[in-house]
Amino acid sequence: MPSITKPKVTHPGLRKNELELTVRDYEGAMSTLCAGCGHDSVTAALVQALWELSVPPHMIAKLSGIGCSSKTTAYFAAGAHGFNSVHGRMPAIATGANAANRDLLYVGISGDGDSLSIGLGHLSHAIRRNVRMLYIIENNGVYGLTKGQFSASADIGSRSKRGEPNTVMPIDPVMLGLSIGATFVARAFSGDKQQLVPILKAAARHRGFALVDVTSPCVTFNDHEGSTKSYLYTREHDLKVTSTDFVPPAPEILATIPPTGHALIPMHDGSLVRFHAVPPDYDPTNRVAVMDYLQQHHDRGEVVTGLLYVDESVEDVHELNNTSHIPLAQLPYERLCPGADALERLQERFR
Amino acid sequence: MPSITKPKVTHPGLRKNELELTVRDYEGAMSTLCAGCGHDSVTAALVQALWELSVPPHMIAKLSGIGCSSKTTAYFAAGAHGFNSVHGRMPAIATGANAANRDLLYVGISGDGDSLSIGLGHLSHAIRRNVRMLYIIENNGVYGLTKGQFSASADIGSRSKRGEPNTVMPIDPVMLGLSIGATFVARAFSGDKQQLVPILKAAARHRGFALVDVTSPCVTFNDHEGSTKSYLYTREHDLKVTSTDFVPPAPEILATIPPTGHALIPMHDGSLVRFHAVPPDYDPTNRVAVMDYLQQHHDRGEVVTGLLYVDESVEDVHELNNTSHIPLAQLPYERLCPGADALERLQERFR
Amino acid sequence: MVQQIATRINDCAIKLANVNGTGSASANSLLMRSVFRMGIPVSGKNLFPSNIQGLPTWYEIRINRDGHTSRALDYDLVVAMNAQTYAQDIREVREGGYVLYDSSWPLDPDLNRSDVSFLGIPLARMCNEHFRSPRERILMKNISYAGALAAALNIELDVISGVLDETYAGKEKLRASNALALQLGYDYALDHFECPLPFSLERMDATGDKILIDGNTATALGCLYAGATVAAWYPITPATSVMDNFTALCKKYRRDPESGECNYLIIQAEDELAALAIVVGASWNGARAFTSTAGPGISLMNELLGLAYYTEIPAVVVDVQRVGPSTGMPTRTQQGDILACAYASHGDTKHILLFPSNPAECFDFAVRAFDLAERFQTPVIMLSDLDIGMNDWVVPRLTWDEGYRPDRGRVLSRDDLDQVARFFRYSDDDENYVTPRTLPGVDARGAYFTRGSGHNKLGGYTEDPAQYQEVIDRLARKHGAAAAFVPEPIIEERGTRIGVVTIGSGDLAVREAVDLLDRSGVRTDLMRIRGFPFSADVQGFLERHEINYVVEQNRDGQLRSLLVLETCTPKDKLRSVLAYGGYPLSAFQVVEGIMKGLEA
Amino acid sequence: MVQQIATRINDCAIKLANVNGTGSASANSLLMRSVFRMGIPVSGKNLFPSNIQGLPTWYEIRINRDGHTSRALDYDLVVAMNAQTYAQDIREVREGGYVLYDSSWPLDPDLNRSDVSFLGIPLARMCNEHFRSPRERILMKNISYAGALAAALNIELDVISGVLDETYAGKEKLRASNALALQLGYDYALDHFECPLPFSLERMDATGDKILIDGNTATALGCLYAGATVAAWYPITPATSVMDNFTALCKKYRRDPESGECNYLIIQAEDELAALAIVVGASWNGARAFTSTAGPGISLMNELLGLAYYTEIPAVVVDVQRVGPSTGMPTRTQQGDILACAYASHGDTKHILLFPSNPAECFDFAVRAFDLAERFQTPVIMLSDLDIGMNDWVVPRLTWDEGYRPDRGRVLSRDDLDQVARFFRYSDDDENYVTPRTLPGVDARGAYFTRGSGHNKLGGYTEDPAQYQEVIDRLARKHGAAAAFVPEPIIEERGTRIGVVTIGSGDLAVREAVDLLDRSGVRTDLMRIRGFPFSADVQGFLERHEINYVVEQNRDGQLRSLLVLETCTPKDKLRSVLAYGGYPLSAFQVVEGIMKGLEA
Ligand SMILES: Cc1ncc(C[n+]2csc(CCOP(=O)(O)OP(=O)(O)O)c2C)c(N)n1
Ligand SMILES: Cc1ncc(C[n+]2csc(CCOP(=O)(O)OP(=O)(O)O)c2C)c(N)n1
Ligand code: SF4
Ligand code: SF4
Ligand SMILES: [Mg+2]
Ligand SMILES: [Mg+2]
Repeated sequence: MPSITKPKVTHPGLRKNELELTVRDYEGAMSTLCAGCGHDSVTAALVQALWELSVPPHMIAKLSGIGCSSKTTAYFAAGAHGFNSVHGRMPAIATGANAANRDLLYVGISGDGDSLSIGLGHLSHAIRRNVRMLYIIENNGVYGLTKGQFSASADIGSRSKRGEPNTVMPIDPVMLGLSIGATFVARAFSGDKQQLVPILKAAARHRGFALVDVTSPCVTFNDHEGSTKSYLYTREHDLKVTSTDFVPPAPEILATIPPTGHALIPMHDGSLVRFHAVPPDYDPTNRVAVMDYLQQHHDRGEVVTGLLYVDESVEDVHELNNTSHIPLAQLPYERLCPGADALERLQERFR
Repeated sequence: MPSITKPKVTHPGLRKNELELTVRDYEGAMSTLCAGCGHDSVTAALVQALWELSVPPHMIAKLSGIGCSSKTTAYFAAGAHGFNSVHGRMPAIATGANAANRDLLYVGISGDGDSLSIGLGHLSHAIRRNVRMLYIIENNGVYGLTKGQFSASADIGSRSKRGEPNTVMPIDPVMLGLSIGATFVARAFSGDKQQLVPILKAAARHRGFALVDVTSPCVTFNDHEGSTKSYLYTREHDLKVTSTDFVPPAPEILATIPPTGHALIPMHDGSLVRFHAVPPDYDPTNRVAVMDYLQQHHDRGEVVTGLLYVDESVEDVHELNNTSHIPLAQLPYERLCPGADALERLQERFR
Repeated sequence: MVQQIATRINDCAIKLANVNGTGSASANSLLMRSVFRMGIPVSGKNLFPSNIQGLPTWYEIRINRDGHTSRALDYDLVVAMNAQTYAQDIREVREGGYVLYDSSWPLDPDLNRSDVSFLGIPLARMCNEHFRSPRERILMKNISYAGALAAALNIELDVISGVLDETYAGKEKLRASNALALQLGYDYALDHFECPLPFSLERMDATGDKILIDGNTATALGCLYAGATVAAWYPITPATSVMDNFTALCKKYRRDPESGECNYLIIQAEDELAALAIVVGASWNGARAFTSTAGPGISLMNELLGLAYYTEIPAVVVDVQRVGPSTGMPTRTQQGDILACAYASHGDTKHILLFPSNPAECFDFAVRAFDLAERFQTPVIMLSDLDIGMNDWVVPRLTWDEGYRPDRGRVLSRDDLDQVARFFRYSDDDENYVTPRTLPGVDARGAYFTRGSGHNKLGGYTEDPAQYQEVIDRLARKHGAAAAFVPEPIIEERGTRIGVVTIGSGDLAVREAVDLLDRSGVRTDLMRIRGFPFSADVQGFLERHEINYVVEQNRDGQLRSLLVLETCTPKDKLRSVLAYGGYPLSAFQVVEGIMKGLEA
Repeated sequence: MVQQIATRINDCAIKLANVNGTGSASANSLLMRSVFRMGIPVSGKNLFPSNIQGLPTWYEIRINRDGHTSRALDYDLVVAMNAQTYAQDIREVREGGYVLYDSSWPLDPDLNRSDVSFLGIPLARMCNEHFRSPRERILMKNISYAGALAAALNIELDVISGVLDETYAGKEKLRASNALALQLGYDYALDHFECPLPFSLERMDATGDKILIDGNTATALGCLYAGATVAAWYPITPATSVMDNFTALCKKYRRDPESGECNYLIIQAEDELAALAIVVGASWNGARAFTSTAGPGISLMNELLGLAYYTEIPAVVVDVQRVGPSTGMPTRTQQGDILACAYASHGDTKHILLFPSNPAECFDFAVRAFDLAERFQTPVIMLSDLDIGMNDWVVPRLTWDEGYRPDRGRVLSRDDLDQVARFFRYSDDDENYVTPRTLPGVDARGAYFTRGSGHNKLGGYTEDPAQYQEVIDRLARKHGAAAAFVPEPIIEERGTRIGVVTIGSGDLAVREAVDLLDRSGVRTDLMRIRGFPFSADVQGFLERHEINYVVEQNRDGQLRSLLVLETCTPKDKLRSVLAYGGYPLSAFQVVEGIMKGLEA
């Protein structure tokens, strides 16, 4: 059954994070995905990133829709509440969860089917609202769980396992996000943990909605020639723009991951993200230039990865609405009820 | 009631089109919208454009969702079938209608609420599929019919009639369309019939999905200072990029609308669209440059209007699928049924 | 010849025919409020089009000293302000009644009726003389006819001017214009008509401490007092004003006085699917959250209702019903979503429903909806309707028990978790078959995985028949257990053999019908159902009566269907009396329906 | 000690336990097909997880000379190929039965059972010896156990090799490997076990001209033959293969031989709302169009079903039911969407439903669905389920009447319009209360305006109660009229006092149960309902029986509910027998349920 409990063997030698937790403490149930599925690599990177960030597991909320990708919420952070909801609606459910408690780290995991077809409207509106969350699209160009139909991100000309070519124009979540005002947009490849981990860390600390599009090949239905979401294709065409190292305020970790590069982007919480800009003049803060750059490379058939765009100046949904700093779900009833007198008084206008 | 029959008085002096029809023949029921509603101006332009194009009214199919804007399908082309469907689903219903009969001219009319919130997914996917249709968003930044809530296209800082400011980032259908591969994107202002009519004509003849975003002020709920969708604001900030004249293949009309300008874009049906490029080097065929241009001007707070992007090289949904040239709905049953023998034979594989 | 009608005090029905978007609403509610302030039972029904400007709209006022204020079907007086509908409006005046019209222009002689009196008043001319701006000229016509009616009906001038003065307190210029307009109409009527008309008003003391409020405002108040902090919605008539009011109330009562921070978050969602998804997400995370919608929204929420049902997440949904199917008549009332709500979503599902009958119950039931949703960890749908939601009703003043504390149901705190060997989400059910839940952010020991896919009582994924059944069987029992917790039916019984059963906004009309039937010698007992699942009391009443007439406002007898399925009552004891044209129910429709049934 | 079971011919049940994604499916269906070719009634049930690779999956084969091939609950032989589930699988063998396992590794002694025989066969070792590639080594283990079973059960080697040869015709290398693997297993079994086992097979002639087909393939064939040209869908288990098959069939049979053009268009929609919207758009425009989905899709289609109902647009929806609520168990079967489909959408709505019980009926009913949808201008939902849709069934060969012509219902051509003074969309209803429609693109005189908002019989917008009611009252009558057109119930009556009523995939199990009950002296009559609204025959059967047991696969007795509401039968004559764990229904569950009912 998809959530087999993993035997927890703690090696005494494992490194600990600020909370005295080992990377094992960020793992979840055993994966039931196909051996070699890209999604499992994303899970591994996520486990690493969350550990490095020293987030208390119970302060994480994991949400997903339906799909192979959406199952992965079960495979990390066993100490966190998880919600494997319904197909395509996770961005809205996460919006509600976030509304109730602004203090948690929301990790949303979705697939290209879940996010770009049935859930496109919800994803877009969560982006607009700048709901603070780390939103990962495990993008494989297919519907894995329903056995290999093209998703909306399948490239024109890529062939399905049955040999049929895709003829419909793809939706690129990165371009989509940029065009509707996303404040954090990144793309990575599941097979490249070195790039992915720092991106996930930066995304987790972003002030608003952090969209991370991870090319995550489906070995069963889409890892063959002709598919631009296959390992082969992605490894060849991967063009790195910026490699991101997350530099958290705590000195211990600063020491272990030495900062290099040029652009220093302050995160909302005061921490800094460093960019190894490739090319050197790449500026992830200029939306117009970013879109232009991406389009140019896209036209050459290149998949640009890295932290592509970030704007920490935009307020998140709570800041925009000046919501209570105490999470709404934790406000005592006494502060919510106007009381009998107020009710008596306000009824004057109903006379 | 919203469809009061308009008394049809034909002035003998009215000009006729190729079909010997007057502009009156393209009118519909009397509008029940508020006096001065921008949507009525769009209707007027549409009546003019359809008349100029000499489309037989019964070869038009009018589809809409729900909203004040969506009501306008009743106000033109009385001789055409109309379908005022449900909120947000019109792009998909039109996709189905188009699938059944590729020979009609599909005119879809929607609002910013209908298209950019509840219907965002369907609009995006109709664009991707390049369903051949003229799709008009009568964009007023509000939900008119439900009395003035902000829509997803309301600009940040614009104020509602009750004085509340909008705090959420807008979705610009033009940028959205471009980012997901739209093949025809235009923007106009309902009050400027001179620009709108030729754009509508070009859109009607486009090979695929023609997205026309018309800023169409709601006089009742959004035509006041602070709203960028008001007459006032739009008239001031309107920056025309290209004025489009449609030059149909028939010589009669060629004579009445003299061609001027530089860029000649061939439409799918062989007709030509001329652009009065403003600035002179504006190239509506280069997607990257177009997005760049729009972003630049957007950042300056300018609303760029005109035929902004067009690509006639992309096949429409039927061409992509090599569908029968005889509309599917008109294929005789004899050509559809494989017959008793075939059934007998094919069951061999079920033994 | 006009036949004189007998003199009546505090008993008449008036219809006002206007064009929408011309500002008549304030004049009409001014009239109604004045009657209310005179202590006389009154109702006002707004019959408006799904349109913003320029189409016919009507307002009906029923005044009845006995409190019978359901919709009247014939009118003592029609105020005909819309030339487009003159013919129809004049037709609807009862014999011997009156038509008040704008005599600035001559009335088409074809419209003349010899059996009614025409009261012409040159409203446009008068207002053009006294007011300058086009806007005022239009608006003041309305206030003038209100003035004329005040004279004709004997509404105390003090009272009606008092309401006007309050309305325009602080806006002196406006106040003055309105006062002038009122006086113009009043004086003209006194001068030209035989005032008061045979049906007129007299101060009485029937409204006592009552208030005049619409259901959507009351619902919003209920949500405020219940402690709802997250609300999500998508605009839709007739539910929109629930959220408009909730927003206004939150701005006033939920801003932290010190920090200025908002102790609420209201999200206008991208559609109804998202609205309910947001509610589900927020409730999962521990907030009291709700959405309000109408029929089309309920249809769109089906999948998420099933998710909340199966994952046992509280969710409060207010359905302000309008006429279906499909877009239907968005500005007309119906009770057509009963079945759709009771069994919403594919698979085996049953939901808790609440049926308020007036704004006072909207307030109460909104609070109870949250308590039930959290106690039973499941969606609760409150079925209001356009008549309740958007019309002003006279109801008892709302009161609040300071001792009220939200019933958050079984939520384990960190301390509770200390007591538990190991927490499993769907184990350890209580006497109502409810299992404890935990909230994210509290403790890793409470962490569990919520899934809409097959799960066992430990919360683990399962595809095993027995494990799956164990959980959904408990859900069925849990739903049944809620019968003891939903609002009990209102039963008025005298031991007759005929039961009259109704629901929601049918209440007033049915009560009046019972009275009318009594007078014609047909004695009946009354039950108004207020919640689903049905309690034993519902069953009992149905059993005790040979025949039960189920009065409801839909075509298919949906409440009857639910009673047939969910009580043990034999089907033939349940007969339908239906009215579903979209206007608020009238006692005459009920009487007619029951009489027909009895004769058959 | 293992007790020898009595010798039985053509009567046994076998369960094969595998790991999904290891290619066992082809070996299992090879076995089943071979039995079928030997002329013996057989069924195969695939019990698979909602997962792509690595989890337990089972295949059950029931062989029964009397045609009783509903699911067995205990097994004569278990093929235990999945170490993960050994314990459970071995537990499920009946006393005296057999376990065939891979003896390449020793079996855990804890798993031993003294009352069954263990047949060890070193599958992995054998295959490692004979095959090189890792892929082949995995795949050929399956074929080898098939070979061993052939020997153990006495499946004719010719037959099973014949099936293999056909499967790999033209792929010589593959064919050779498979043949070798088969032989390895076959020989090993002959050499090491007492073949045949006490339950074995013998050629007979019970499958005659029959075919082996799954319901989704048959449904796709029906849609092809019905002349559907537009299809829209969103992938969902267990409905996906309807469209996979329809696509493959269209490619083969719907390409114009000259132009190469496609006489169809299949659109993978962005979601289920869009899928039905596309169908509605295409049907409005004159094409035969359909969609296929499962429960969650039905929930999402609610709003559009209401639109199609109210605007009277044909729409064919195939619901291949799976276990709900919510995501439920996507790879398990249930009949849980009956109520959700019958009354789908807010407001007063009723839909036409068809209930096929096997693939042959899927084919027939798919065609009838289009005829009904167009004749009655309304949605028609065909309720199949996972058991029918995704398992192979032995059914009579499909035949086609060349005389068939689609019933397009009342569609006015240009010529028809010549005959009509003026066309109004919702006027002039025929004896079934159906009004004529026109298609876009034909003639301006036929132009009308379709709206989901209130409309009168002329097609005009209305908010008038009487005009609105006139149309929806006709819709209610129209739905009622369809009762005479849906497939009539199958009734097998002998004048007993007990009726057994079922639906859809329950058929085989219920028939077997009736037989079993007979044998224990309980005589019953059988009715299988095939359509909604219910015809007079349904009502008649229920009336003629003192008690009717309604056997269905859901928790809440949804068919019973529909019968309670939509026939005149008293409720207490209708009793539920329910099974809803997600596995195909077994006769034993039915017998147990009825016996319990009779004893109570
Ligand atoms: C409403 C609804 N429709 C369809 C499905 C079936 N379904 C399950 S997963 C899935 C697509 C998953 O694709 P993607 O999100 O790309 O995830 P992947 O499996 O590729 O990781 C679909 C269509 C569903 N669960 N719910
Ligand atoms: C499912 C559903 N939800 C909500 C509504 C209510 N509704 C009607 S029109 C509308 C918004 C219209 O806005 P827009 O499309 O911008 O049109 P406008 O009136 O501004 O022209 C809404 C929310 C509906 N009809 N259906
Ligand atoms: S099917 Fe594809 S996406 Fe799904 S688990 Fe297997 S490899 Fe991963
Ligand atoms: S409310 Fe606004 S959008 Fe609607 S008709 Fe009036 S002006 Fe037009
Ligand atoms: Mg995918
Ligand atoms: Mg709008």
